[in-house]
Amino acid sequence: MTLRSCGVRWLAGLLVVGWALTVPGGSFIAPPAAHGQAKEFKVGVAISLSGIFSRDAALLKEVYDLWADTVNRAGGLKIKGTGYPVRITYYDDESSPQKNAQLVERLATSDKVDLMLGAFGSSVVFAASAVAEKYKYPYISGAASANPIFERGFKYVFATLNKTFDEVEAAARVFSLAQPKPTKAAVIGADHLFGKLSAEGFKKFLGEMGIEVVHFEIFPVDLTDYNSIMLKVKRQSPDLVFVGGLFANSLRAMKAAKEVDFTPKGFAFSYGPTVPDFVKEFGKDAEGVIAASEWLPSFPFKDPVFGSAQTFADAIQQKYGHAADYVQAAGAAGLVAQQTAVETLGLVPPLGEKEREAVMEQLHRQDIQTLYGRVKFGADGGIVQKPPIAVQNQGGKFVMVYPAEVGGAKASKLIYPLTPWRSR
Amino acid sequence: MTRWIALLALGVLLLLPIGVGPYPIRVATVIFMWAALAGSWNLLAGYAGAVDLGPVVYHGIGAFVTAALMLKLGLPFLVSAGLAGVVAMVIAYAVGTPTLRLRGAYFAIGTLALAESAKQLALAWDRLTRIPLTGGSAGVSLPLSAGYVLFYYVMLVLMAAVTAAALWLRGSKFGYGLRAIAENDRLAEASGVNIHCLKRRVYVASACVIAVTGGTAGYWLSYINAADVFSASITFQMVVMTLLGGLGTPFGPVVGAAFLTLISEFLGTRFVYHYLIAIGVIIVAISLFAPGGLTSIFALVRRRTEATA
Amino acid sequence: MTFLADLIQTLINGILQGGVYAAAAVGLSLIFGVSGILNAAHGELVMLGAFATYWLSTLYRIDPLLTLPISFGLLFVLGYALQYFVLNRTLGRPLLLSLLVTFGISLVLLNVALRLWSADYRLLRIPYLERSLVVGPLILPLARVVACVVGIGMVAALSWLLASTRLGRMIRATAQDLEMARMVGVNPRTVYAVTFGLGAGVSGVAGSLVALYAPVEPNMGLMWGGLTLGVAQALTETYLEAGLSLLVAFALLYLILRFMPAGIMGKGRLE
Amino acid sequence: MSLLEVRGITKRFGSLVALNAVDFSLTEGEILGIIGPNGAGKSTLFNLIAGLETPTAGAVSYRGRSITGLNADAVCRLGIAKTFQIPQLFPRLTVAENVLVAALYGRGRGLTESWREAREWLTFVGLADKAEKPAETLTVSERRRADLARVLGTGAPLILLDENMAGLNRREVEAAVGLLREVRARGRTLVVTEHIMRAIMGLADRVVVLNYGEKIAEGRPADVMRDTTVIKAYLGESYA
Repeated sequence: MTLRSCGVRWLAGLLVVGWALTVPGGSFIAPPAAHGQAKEFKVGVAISLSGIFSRDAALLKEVYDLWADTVNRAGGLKIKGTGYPVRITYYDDESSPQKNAQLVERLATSDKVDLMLGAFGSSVVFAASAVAEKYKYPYISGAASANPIFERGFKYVFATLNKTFDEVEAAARVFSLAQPKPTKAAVIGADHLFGKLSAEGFKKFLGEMGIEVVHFEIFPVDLTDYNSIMLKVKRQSPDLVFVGGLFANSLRAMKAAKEVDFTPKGFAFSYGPTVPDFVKEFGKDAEGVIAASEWLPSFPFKDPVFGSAQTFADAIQQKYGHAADYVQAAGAAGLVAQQTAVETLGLVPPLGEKEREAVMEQLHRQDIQTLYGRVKFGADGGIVQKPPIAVQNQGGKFVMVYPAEVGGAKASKLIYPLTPWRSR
Repeated sequence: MTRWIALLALGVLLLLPIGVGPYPIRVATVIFMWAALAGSWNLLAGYAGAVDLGPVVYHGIGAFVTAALMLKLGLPFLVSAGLAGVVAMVIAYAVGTPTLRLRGAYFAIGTLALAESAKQLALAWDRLTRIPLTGGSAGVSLPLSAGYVLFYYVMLVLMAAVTAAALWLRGSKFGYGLRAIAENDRLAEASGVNIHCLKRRVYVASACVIAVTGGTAGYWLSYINAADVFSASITFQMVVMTLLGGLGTPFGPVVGAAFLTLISEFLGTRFVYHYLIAIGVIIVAISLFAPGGLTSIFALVRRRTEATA
Repeated sequence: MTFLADLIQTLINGILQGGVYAAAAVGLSLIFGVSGILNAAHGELVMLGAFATYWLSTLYRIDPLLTLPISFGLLFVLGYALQYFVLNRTLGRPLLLSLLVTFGISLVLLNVALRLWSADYRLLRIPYLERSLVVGPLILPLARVVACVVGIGMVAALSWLLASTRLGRMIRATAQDLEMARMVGVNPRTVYAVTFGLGAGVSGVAGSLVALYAPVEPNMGLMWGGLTLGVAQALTETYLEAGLSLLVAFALLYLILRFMPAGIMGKGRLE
Repeated sequence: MSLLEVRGITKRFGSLVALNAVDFSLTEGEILGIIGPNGAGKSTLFNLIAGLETPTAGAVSYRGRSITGLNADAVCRLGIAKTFQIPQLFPRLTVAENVLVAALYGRGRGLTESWREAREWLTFVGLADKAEKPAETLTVSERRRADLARVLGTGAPLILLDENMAGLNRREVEAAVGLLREVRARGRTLVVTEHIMRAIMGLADRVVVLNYGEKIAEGRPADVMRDTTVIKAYLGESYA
């Protein structure tokens, strides 16, 4: 039969081509790396340049590019007095964990990069970190904070953000300052790892504060109509509304609150308002919203790479035309931590497995100051002793409202209750 | 002849891990995985003519059942994956019996709705039943596996099994029954073919392969969550790869999986920002100029050569 | 009293949502019904319509409502061209082939949009629509009311066009009996192109309507290109927990298909 | 005992009554003609017997066993096979494979046996030379013969032929009638619907006349054609 054997020949042909493409040495897929006399650090990232995470990942990529520019302008990483520039290779994981794991494996074994940077999105980081662990690449994510990632006993996975559950603490506790004292709250969360964990965090801390949670709901990610949920919330007329979710969820929840014309006295989000688009899109309606955060440009933190928190924020503003988000600062801190470790150890590229192991140990050991504040990793790779803060949009800018003081920066006064949307 | 080339190819693939590094092996494993998934879909859509838009249901079931058996009962991976295949077969039998009575577009949309329901059910499972299985949106983390060669062989076996099944269908009684159903189901019925029974057998068999593949992929990645393992994009990829390679041909899914994986690997690492656009154009071009899929190009070339010879 | 108000409010939410869903879905089903094309790029057409409205009103200060006909026109031209130059070449081929072609097209459209406009979320500010009508205990967000009314109006206009115009008769004739239509002098290629244009135009306007009240971004097609479950979804959402609403909605859809297939789509033509 | 018993069979599509309480029976080896104008319910009757549709009321039994409500494939395997008014094929299978499927599944034979049978029946209907051609390339009259070969391939003792001669010219009709006689000689029982009176008159032992879903006459062909009710049904009131 014609079709039958033709398929086989195709297969045979493909095999030959596939072999030619993949065998090390004579290959397309794995271009032979010029070992030995490398004068630069090859840094690899598999990140979502397309697909559902592409918006959030773009923020991270901005920081990576800014870091490469900044470092290279300063002559590269300083190792024993010599400068080694960095070159970043990006791959697109199409927001798929499967694809990301594949690309991380490529970076590790075929491109043989010296260092790796983290991706965005918990499920992606889960898959990627398992491969990174296998090949002994320190994997610092500035954006993944879901608790379970750090419960796997990995040695090479680090995060500069607080773990999700704790991260929302300040955004709940800030309402202990509110007058008159709020008594009822509603908590809703998107059904993904981050949204759910942060909603549960809100609930727990509110319970500790003696504020009754009159409505708690986890809603599916694919939901297009948030009005029904917000109406249910409105019917309970809580003083406070908390939203656990990523940027898109927060945006829609805010929009729904406006549409059903419900202005709670306090409105807090686990993530979203600090993403530049949020304030840009909502304008004066975003006034007074509270977001969980860990950093502000006004914090008095410094490091040798980016300078102060403020200069970092200015650099982002200048290069990309928007305010810096705290997740970007967390990403930057990860870069600084890794760079410091390499420089401290005086490692010259290319880095082998042993050198990367040393970097991992150094990361666990070192305790440094960055533009983002102190970076010290715990045994599980999570950051320790990072006080979460609550920020509020006051006059188009986010200012800290809780706790009273971080590293010398003082909190501003909380605006409470909010002015109803209709009177703005 | 066919058999010999196929066996030779299989032999080469069996020995491949000896001479090649981990990355090409991973790419090959990815290709086998998609070939096994697309091949399973091809059995139903290409041979029995039932366009299933919800095969991912069994991928998800396989992933979670494998994970649960490994974590809760401490069973070894291969046993867990095998049992997951059995569980998927039982579920497929129960689900397939009513669903396969839908015809044409209804079957397609019905299975699509089924897959979405399954995803939502998996997300809500732990809260609804209080039996921890899927971890809700938090997903389930699996222990890190020892090596990558295991996955290579498991996926290779799955792909080989599906391809062998497709080859067997071409000349067997069962295969003729299926092709009759695909061509004209009412006539097949009137000719004595028990169409529901035959279709269900294929449905159940492909569910088994898909589930084992899903279980293997989950362990390979070491982390699964319902939104990913029940994602409609997995179904889409299966469909696209099969159509690209050649629907209803035994090697079509393999060729499609290899082509799409390699082209995206090749272009994706060179033109990071624009490769998806290029792949879109390539897919359109192939479907216009080789509507029978990539395998049909070869058939055409072959026929031309024969005509001139 | 609150119970009744809740029920009515829920139904209203469902209807408001359903109007836009209907507009988004009708484009898909028109194309499938007439040309048998399974349009995998449907969500991308919706997305392009949303962007058309966003850019026209942001860059050229055109009132968003006035951009609707322009959005229709742009998408009509795109749809006509896609069918005429690309999809017509698949005529007479197995139906599934159209799925492959349109999948390729969707990859191109989505990623071109992503590169041109980045993955940023954009929200249209329309001060005069950012209000809600309040009727007793009921709340009707104005933007959604407008979107729903226009959506339903467009579906009605499309049915009128198909039922009562010469063009509509030609389209229906082609859908029912291709050979017959050819014999009476209808050029099916043109009819298919016009049909795809209409379907794309309607989908585009649906996107524009979404843009009146929801964020615009390249990946939005994933969410809006899908199934029409407005009322069922909103209903279950209020009375069950939201997490179950999609489950119930899809299960309902499955049951409807299983037990009363003729009710939903008329004739299934996927063979 | 009669081979087939149809009792009070009724089929409604919504408000339309396609068949209303039709009775008839059939003995082994007979050729029964079913005649009637277009829309009289002939095809519906066949579909009900063959299990392609379910009757609203009434019963069908075959060799004393009730087959009402069985699926078409079960009916076929029990021994009743039908051709289609618009001849049906598996278009992209070869002509031989078309018959092969019937032999494999209708008769439940193995592959080798079935291939042999498929070729035999193709020779019988005169399509041996087309055996390897895709079925979609056949002409209308060849399609009818292929359909017949397929039905014979199922090995069913009772064969329902739904206007198997429609669209054939005079010579082809004569050949077809001869072929059907030969089929009977090989021990099959036939039920034939036809509008071509001439063909039926020369072929059927007995005819049943349907009009608007009702049986209006039954008997030997020559007798039935003299029946005024039948003439009216065919030619209209004015000719009576």
